[in-house]
Parts: sequence; C-alpha cells; structure tokens
Amino acid sequence: MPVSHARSEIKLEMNGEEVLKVNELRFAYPDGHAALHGVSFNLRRGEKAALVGPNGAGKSTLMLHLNGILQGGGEVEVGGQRLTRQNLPAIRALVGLVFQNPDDQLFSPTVFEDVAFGPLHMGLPEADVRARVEAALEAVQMSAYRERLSHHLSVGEKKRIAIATTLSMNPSLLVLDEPSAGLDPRARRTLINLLRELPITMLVSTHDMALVQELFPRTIVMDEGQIVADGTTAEILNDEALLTAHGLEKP
Amino acid sequence: MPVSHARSEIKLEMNGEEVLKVNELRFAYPDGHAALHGVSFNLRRGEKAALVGPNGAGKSTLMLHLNGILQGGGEVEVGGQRLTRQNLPAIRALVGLVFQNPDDQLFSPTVFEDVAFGPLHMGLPEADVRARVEAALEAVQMSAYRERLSHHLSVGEKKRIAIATTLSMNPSLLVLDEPSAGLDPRARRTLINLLRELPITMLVSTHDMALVQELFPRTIVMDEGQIVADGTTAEILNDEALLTAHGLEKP
Amino acid sequence: MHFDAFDRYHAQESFVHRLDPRVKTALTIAFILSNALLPDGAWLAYGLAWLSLLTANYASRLGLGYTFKRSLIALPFALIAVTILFSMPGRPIFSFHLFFWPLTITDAGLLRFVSILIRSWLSVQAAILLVATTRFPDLVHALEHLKVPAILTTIIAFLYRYLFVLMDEVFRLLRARESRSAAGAGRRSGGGVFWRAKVAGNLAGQLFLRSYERSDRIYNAMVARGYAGRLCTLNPHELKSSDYFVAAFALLLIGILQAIGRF
Amino acid sequence: MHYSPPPMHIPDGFLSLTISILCWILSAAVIGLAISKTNKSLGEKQIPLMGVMAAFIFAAQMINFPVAGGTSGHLLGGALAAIVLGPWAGMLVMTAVIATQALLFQDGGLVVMGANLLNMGLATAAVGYGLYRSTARQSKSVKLGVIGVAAWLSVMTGALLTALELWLSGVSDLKVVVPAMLGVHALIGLGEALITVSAVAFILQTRPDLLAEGSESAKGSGAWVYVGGLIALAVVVLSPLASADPDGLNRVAMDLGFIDTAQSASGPLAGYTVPFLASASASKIVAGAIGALVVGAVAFLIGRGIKAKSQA
Ligand SMILES: Nc1ncnc2c1ncn2[C@@H]1O[C@H](COP(=O)(O)OP(=O)(O)OP(=O)(O)O)[C@@H](O)[C@H]1O
Ligand SMILES: Nc1ncnc2c1ncn2[C@@H]1O[C@H](COP(=O)(O)OP(=O)(O)OP(=O)(O)O)[C@@H](O)[C@H]1O
Ligand SMILES: [Mg+2]
Ligand SMILES: [Mg+2]
Repeated sequence: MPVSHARSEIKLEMNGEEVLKVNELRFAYPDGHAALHGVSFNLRRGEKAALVGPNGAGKSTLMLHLNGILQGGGEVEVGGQRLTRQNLPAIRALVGLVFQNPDDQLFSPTVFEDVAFGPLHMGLPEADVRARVEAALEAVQMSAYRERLSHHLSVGEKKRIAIATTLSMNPSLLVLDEPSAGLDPRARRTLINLLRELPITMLVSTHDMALVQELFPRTIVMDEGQIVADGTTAEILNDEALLTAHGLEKP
Repeated sequence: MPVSHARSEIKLEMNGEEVLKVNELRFAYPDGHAALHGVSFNLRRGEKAALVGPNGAGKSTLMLHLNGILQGGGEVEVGGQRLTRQNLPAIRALVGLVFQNPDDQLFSPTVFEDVAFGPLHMGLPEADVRARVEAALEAVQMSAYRERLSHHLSVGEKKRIAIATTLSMNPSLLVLDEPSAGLDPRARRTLINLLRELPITMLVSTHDMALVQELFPRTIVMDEGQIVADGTTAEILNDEALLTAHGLEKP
Repeated sequence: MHFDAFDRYHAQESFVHRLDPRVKTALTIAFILSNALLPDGAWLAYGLAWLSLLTANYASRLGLGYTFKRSLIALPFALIAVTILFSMPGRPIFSFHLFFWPLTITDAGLLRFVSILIRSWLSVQAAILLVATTRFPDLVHALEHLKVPAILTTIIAFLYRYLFVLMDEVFRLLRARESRSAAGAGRRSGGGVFWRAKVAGNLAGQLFLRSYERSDRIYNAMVARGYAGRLCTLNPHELKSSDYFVAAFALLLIGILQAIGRF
Repeated sequence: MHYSPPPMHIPDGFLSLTISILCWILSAAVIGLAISKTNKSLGEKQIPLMGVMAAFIFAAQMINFPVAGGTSGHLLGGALAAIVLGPWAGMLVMTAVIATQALLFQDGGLVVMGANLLNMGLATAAVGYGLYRSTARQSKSVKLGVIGVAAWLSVMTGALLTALELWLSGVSDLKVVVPAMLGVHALIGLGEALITVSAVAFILQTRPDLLAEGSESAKGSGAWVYVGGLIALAVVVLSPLASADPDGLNRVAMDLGFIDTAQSASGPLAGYTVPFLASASASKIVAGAIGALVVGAVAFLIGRGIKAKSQA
C-alpha cells in the first residue's frame, strides 16, 4: 500500500526539550512478521500525542519499544539518553507503560503492593516507596483503595490503579495503550479528566476518535508498521482522504 | 450444563408478531446482589432494538436470561412459548446469543468446527450441518476462512465468526452483547453494515451511542436493574436529562 | 471480578483478625498436628479442643454458624473410612443386612471411626477459621516467613490473583457452550460422548493458550516496572507483644490438651 | 456455580501421623529437587508463566463434560501440566494448586498435604510426563494415544497411592479401599484421558511450537521415561494384586512390622514411645526432650512478648 509520510509537511513547533526521540525503528517478530518498518518521531516535554491506526498497525509493538521490552533496529532516545542494554533500568524508570488490559498490569494481590512494585524494584528505601505510593494513588484519586484486593475492582478503577502503578515511578513519559477500551461513558469521562490534568508528557494509542479530538493537540497516524501522518489533530481529522485510506473515521 | 437430550418432543413454531416477551423479570446473583428488579418489554418480529445503560446496569444479566442460561423470577416467552426447563434446548435453538468478547464464543480450534457446533449439537445430519455452516459463513462474508484457526484471527474477523456460530442455528432472535467494543473504525463499519443487512430480530447492548443512532430505530435504557426508558432512538437521544441521569452521552 | 464466592476471607474487625498471620498460621498447624497426635477416644480432649475453637471463633466475631456450615466439606470423605466400622476386630454391638450382606459393627470399629471423624472435623474448622480471618495475601506472606521456598509462594500469589480472572474466563467459555447447546425439533441432541469430551478438551486447550499468552503480557508489565528476575516486597507485618502472648498461651493449651488426651 | 474438586483430596485426620510425615518427607525432597532444577534451567519469565499456569490448572478443573446419568468427566491436570510445562515446572505448578486448594478451600488437609501432593501432583506428573516423553519421535497419533494412556494411568497412580496410604493408616480395609478407589478412578481417569488428549491435540494444532523441540516441554531428560515407566509398571502390577489378593499384601506389610509403625496414629508421644526408635529408654529420652523444647518455646515467646511490649 502506498503511504505518505506527512511529518515533514505539517510543521510542528519544536521549541521545548525533546523527551522522546525515535529514529528509523524497525522490528520483526520471531515468526518473521515485520511489524515496524522504520518509524521516526519526536515528543517534546509536556506534549500529549495520540497514536491512531487500524488493528495490527503496529501501535502496541511500537510502545513496547519505548522502554526496551522489545528491541529492534534503529534508535530510541529517552530524555537525551540512547536506549541500550546498560541503561535499560534507568530508561524504564523514565517511561511509564500502561497496558491495554489492566488485568495484565495488576499482578499483585493488593493495590498497595502493585503500586509499590516499581519503586521497590528501583531499589528505593522503604519510606520513599511509601511516599511515592501515596502520591501516585492521590493523583488518580484512589487513596482509599490502598488495601483493596485488585480482583475486586471494577474495570474503571483497575484502569486508574494501572496508571498509578506507573506514576509511582515518577516517569517523564507516560505511554498508554488503548486506555478507554471497555469503559462506560461515565468511567471514560473520569479517565479523560484524569489524563487532562496529569502534567506529564504522554503518548496514547486509541481507537476512540472522540477522545483524540477532545484531549490531544497532536495526532500520529500509523498503518502497516509506518507513520503515515503526523500533525495537529485538527488537520488530521479534517483530512477525509487520509482517514478513509487508513480505516479511520471522524468522530 | 449441556446434557444429552432424549429425542425432543417439543416442536416450537414462531407464531404471532411478538418474537420476545419479557415480563417482570427479577434476578439476584448467588452472592445476593440483585441485578434485575422486574424488567418487562416486548420485541416484535423484525424489530432491531438497542439496549444501553452504564456499567453494571444489568444488560448482560438480562441477555443471559433470554435463552435460559440464567433463570430468575418472572416470565420469558420466545415465539409464543414460555421458557421452562423442559423446552430450554428448543428455545436455545431460537435465540442466538453473541457474547461481548468473541474469544469467549470461539472455543474450537478451527472456524468450521466452531460454526458447526450448534447444528451438530442439535443432532442434524452431516449434510445439513455442512449446508448451514456454509450459509452462515456466507452471511458474514467469511466463507474463505472455513479452515482457519480461530485463534489467529483479528478481533473484527473473530466477531464476525462469533455471529456466524449463532446464525448456523437459524435463530429467530439475535442477541448481541456489546458487538462493537474493541473494533477499529474499519471493522466497526463492516459490522454495522452486516447488522443492518441481517434480516433477523435483534437486541443489541452497547456503550457506543453513535452505533445506536445509526442502526437502531428503538432504544431501551436500563439502569440499576430496571428499564428506565423505552422509545424511539430519536426521542431518547434528545432527552438530555435522561441521558445524564444514567451516565450516558449523546454521540 | 465476580467470583467472590472463592474469597473465603470474612472482613471483620476483631482481635483474631488483627493477630499476625504468621502466628495464626503456625498455631493452626500446631493445633491440627495436636489433633493428629490425640489417641482414639480421648473425648475430654476433643471436647476441650472444640471449646477452644469456639472461643477463638467467638473472639473473631464470625458468628458460630460460619465455621460450622463450612466444616461439613470433609464429610463425604468419611465414606472411605466407613469400612473400619465392620472390619476392626472387637465386640459386636450391632448387626444388619445390606442386600443379603451381613454386616456387624464392632465397638472398636465404632470408636475408631468416630474418633477419626471428630479429629478431622476439628482440624477442618481450625483451617476455616484461619482463612476466614486472614486475607490470602497475608497468608502467603506468612508462609514465606515460615520458610516455604519463595518460588512456591510467588507461584501461589500469582495463582490467587489470576484464579479470579481465569475462573471468569472459564465460566464465559462454559456459557458459550451452553448457549449453543440446543435441540432440534424431534431429534436426538447432544452429540456422542467422545465429541462432548473433545469439546471439553478444546475448552481446556483454549484456556491454556490464553493463559499462556497472558503470562507473556504480565511478564512485559513486570519488566516495564523494573523486574529483573528478583521479586522485592515490603514486610507489612510486625510481631506485637499480644502476638507473642497469644502464641505462648495457645501452645500451652495444646500441651494441656495432649496431656489430658493421654491420661 | 459451585466448585467441584476432584475426589481425591484427603482431609486432615484421615492419615496417621507417621504416614503423613513420611509423605511430607518424600514430597519435600521431590519438590526441593524440582525447585533447584527449575531455578537452574528457567528464565525470569517462568515466574509469571508458572503462576498463571497454576491458575489455569485450577480453572481447567472446572471444565466438565456430561457423560451419562448426571455424571460428568473432569480434569485433574497433573499429566497435562507436566506435558506442557516440562516435568519439574509441572510439579511445582501442581504443588501450588494443591496447596492453594487446601489453604483456601480446605480441600485436603494441611498436615496430610504431603500425601496429597505426592498422590495428585508429583506422581501424576511423573507418570504423565514419563510416558509422553517416550513418544518424542513418534507420529502425532501415537503421541496422542500414549498421552491418553498416560493420563489415565496418572489418575490410577494417584488413586492407588491414596488407597495404600489410607490402608497403612488403619483408616480403611485393604480389601475395600483398593478396589473402591481404583474402580471409581478407572472411570474418572477416562474423563482425564479424553480431556487431556483433546487439549494437547488443540495445542498441537494451534501452537505446535509450545510442544516442539526446544520448548520447555521437550527439555525434560530422557530419564523421565524410566521413572514414569517404572511407576506406571508398578501400578499396573500392583493394582490387580492388591485387588485380587489383599490378604497377601496385608500379611507382607504385617510381617515387615510396617503396619504397626504406620498406624501408631495415636501419637509418637503415646506412653513415651516414639516410633522408629526401638529401645524404650531411648524413646523416653526423646519424648522428654520434645517436652522440654515445648516448654522452652513457650518461655521464649512470653519473654519476646514482654520485650515487644516494653518497646512499644
Ligand atoms: N507476538 C507476536 N508474534 C507475531 N506477530 C505479532 C505478535 N504480536 C503482534 N504481532 C503482529 O504484529 C502486527 C502489529 O501488531 P500490534 O499489536 O502492534 O498492532 P496494534 O496497532 O497494536 O493493533 P490493535 O489496534 O489491534 O491493538 C500485527 O500484524 C500482529 O499480528
Ligand atoms: N456472577 C456475578 N455474581 C455477582 N454479581 C454479578 C455477577 N455478574 C454480574 N454481577 C453484578 O450484577 C450487576 C449487573 O451486571 P451486568 O454484567 O449485567 O451489567 P452490564 O449492564 O452488562 O454492565 P457492562 O456495561 O459493564 O457490561 C452488576 O452490579 C454486577 O456487578
Ligand atoms: Mg494494540
Ligand atoms: Mg455487560
């Protein structure tokens, strides 16, 4: 399929510091399926960007590269540091990854243990760990849930705890994979407000175009392992041809 | 539990206009949680209705009553026959239930085996089974997928196969639980077209208000185990107060 | 998730609930061991053991019916011991015919049978009390401190967390099968027994694959948060003086039970 | 929505202390070996894998299929776990499952858990994997056939072990318990065999890589063929023997003095004699020492309690 890499055409102001630089990222799964064919983009401090594209475009695969769970060809730079085997632990502290299914993310028996998992594995002293857990739960307004068992929570609650598990690591970049899937309108609204208020750089993959329109100034469109467009959300959502070519719809 | 049924004496015929009558349905889960408090509504032949409401409203619980997987107080009548323990197997042939997550519906290794399960369980001769499988796959435009492994299909493809598994039983009523969740816009569009073209009575639960507006002339709103509104979709979607009161949003 | 029925913890504010899980676990095991040590027919000791259970039960504010109702779980197994009623050599006390089969209950057999049942029943109640007053994660933590190998306690912790998720998955799969288990008019439905077994195997295989792939995603989630092969935890429990006193008192009581049971 | 356990969990109170302890020693030794083996061979990925797999076995035990007259076939899972995860990891997974069933649902006791682990987790995994491993280079249909036999035999092994333990504990009559357990489980084993075979067939069809050369499943050493084969052989030989001539087996155990030792359920401290220790005076010394230890422990705990209080 012919793709147009529109990044150079739509000019972005790059006056802030670059939190994330991805350069010519390529990756093939062990079974030979090539999921990324040279992906490049940057993210400035404080920027919130949406990552959209049809099923199988490679969004999740890309996200798994951002903190080195997968490692393909090309470069990933986080906070000015090139991601290598040596600084992997340091990078993982900078990039908070929230998976689509909160059940995959909340693997500890209690909420407290889950949120404490990251800080503990960073080797922080106990008092710091506790302080960070409190702050993270505070940020997602779930302080009262500290001692609850994860399996008793509703999907919306689980989602917020999942975000807290990465906030407790004080990340410089938050990467969320389809955060609004399966939520009812009320829970979705709560999530939108939460994401709007978090003062962190964010990359969010989603199929929810209404969410994109409401929350993100910038949109990156992927299809078949490549970035096919990157620009302001308003521009992208008005480009009917682009949207239909990549199986998307205006909200 | 499915058991081996002796030669069934009960022959159900669809007579009358009302395909489905639900009268004062009440149900509490074994843990004491009352999920349905007297739900009543009818569905006429050929009608397509949406069932909306916040998480936990009781939509899925209601749907599980329509072919007797759950049995609470009150009455369910399908095709003029009251649902009882005796005619349960016969009712199940009339009501095709499609679950929210297609992974829950597809339990056989290949697509063919999955679509053939219903007819085989009904004791149809092999030639009939094959004919029905063909017809069902045809209806969802997936004939080419006959020998594929269900496990390796995309969500959108799985969804269509899940619908085929009930179509192969020639149901008089199709009940779908959140059919569009997790689909990308393209797959969602394909699904909408499919549902529009299927000439079967349909009850569809969803959080996707845009889908409701586009596809269903009638909307039933549930909250806290009760029907709180039932009318034309246009009326309901214009009633701002109603929507906000029940955690819904206009598309 | 909806399988709260599997959650045997009974939330309550009580002295027993507040005890350190290590103490509770060790004492429960000691109590069950003590039961196993009591000889047949030590009625007084059985009675006292039950009394101490009732006291603990009362202190835990569960309500007396709570442990009792659940303690019947071991009863079906008693069937297997029923034969000793007739096979132990001893004085016959009752004879009857079961389908032309002459059976004689002996006094020794009866003594042994009843003793086994009582000891078992006491032990089951102690275990029920333990899980009803201790949250499962705390229980696992206690096991860790009682020197159960970390790899096992970790597996058990994951098992507990995902039990609920996978149970939901199983029930949804069973529902899917059920909802398509229809009968055609005038036909014999249900398929052959081998076909049904094959479908059950498909369900198991399906569940296996999903669990397997899920474990991959969980691993990713763990790695994303700094996991590198070693699990770290905080110790949320600290032994208080009341814990030591209860432990000492209960051990003493068990010692007395043993003494009474023997003399 | 009830939870129906496979009918083999022995509750506390049904085995003599001696047998319980013997089984614990055996199980602990095997599990210890399994832990050291898995620690050596498995990557960090295996922790979540084994945890989720344990939950899988637990959940899979709920899957049933109707047989006839209201009965249904179920899965125990020992053979399946060992086949898909390899023998050592399979054993650890089964250990976690059985321990959780005992802890959480009181399905099986705590003091007798050693026996339950042995019967339902370790022996089933050894037999299941051993026989399966012998088909490494065979065709798919041979493999599936052998898996069926292996699954059936794994259940029979567990049943026979359970029966023998109960008999040795003086809780049941050999004449009754062996034929009863074997008879019931011959049927249960059929369900196990059918489900295991079609589950493995499903995996071979959808993800053959999980069972292929180089997978965890294939890493179990060839020695398992002998271990599993020997246990299976013992079961095949012993079952008819125990059913047909229980008196003979009884007499042998009697002559070896095994039964008396095993049945001393009424306690090692009864009359100050400890089993395994022949001389009465030695017994008295040991019993006295145990008593002294208990008194010492009580004193220590009270002391700690006072200290903790004064700190608080
Ligand atoms: N473990 C894997 N092994 C082989 N191929 C894979 C694997 N995971 C994903 N793929 C393939 O890589 C491609 C990209 O998948 P990815 O999950 O990144 O898509 P996505 O954009 O996140 O899609 P979705 O919107 O459905 O989440 C797809 O074609 C997918 O089939
Ligand atoms: N197995 C169960 N046991 C106990 N309570 C349950 C069970 N299943 C559902 N419930 C409860 O019953 C209520 C209705 O649930 P139901 O799944 O029918 O809601 P729903 O309208 O389908 O919600 P959603 O939009 O999230 O799918 C909820 O409060 C839910 O927590
Ligand atoms: Mg994805
Ligand atoms: Mg629902």
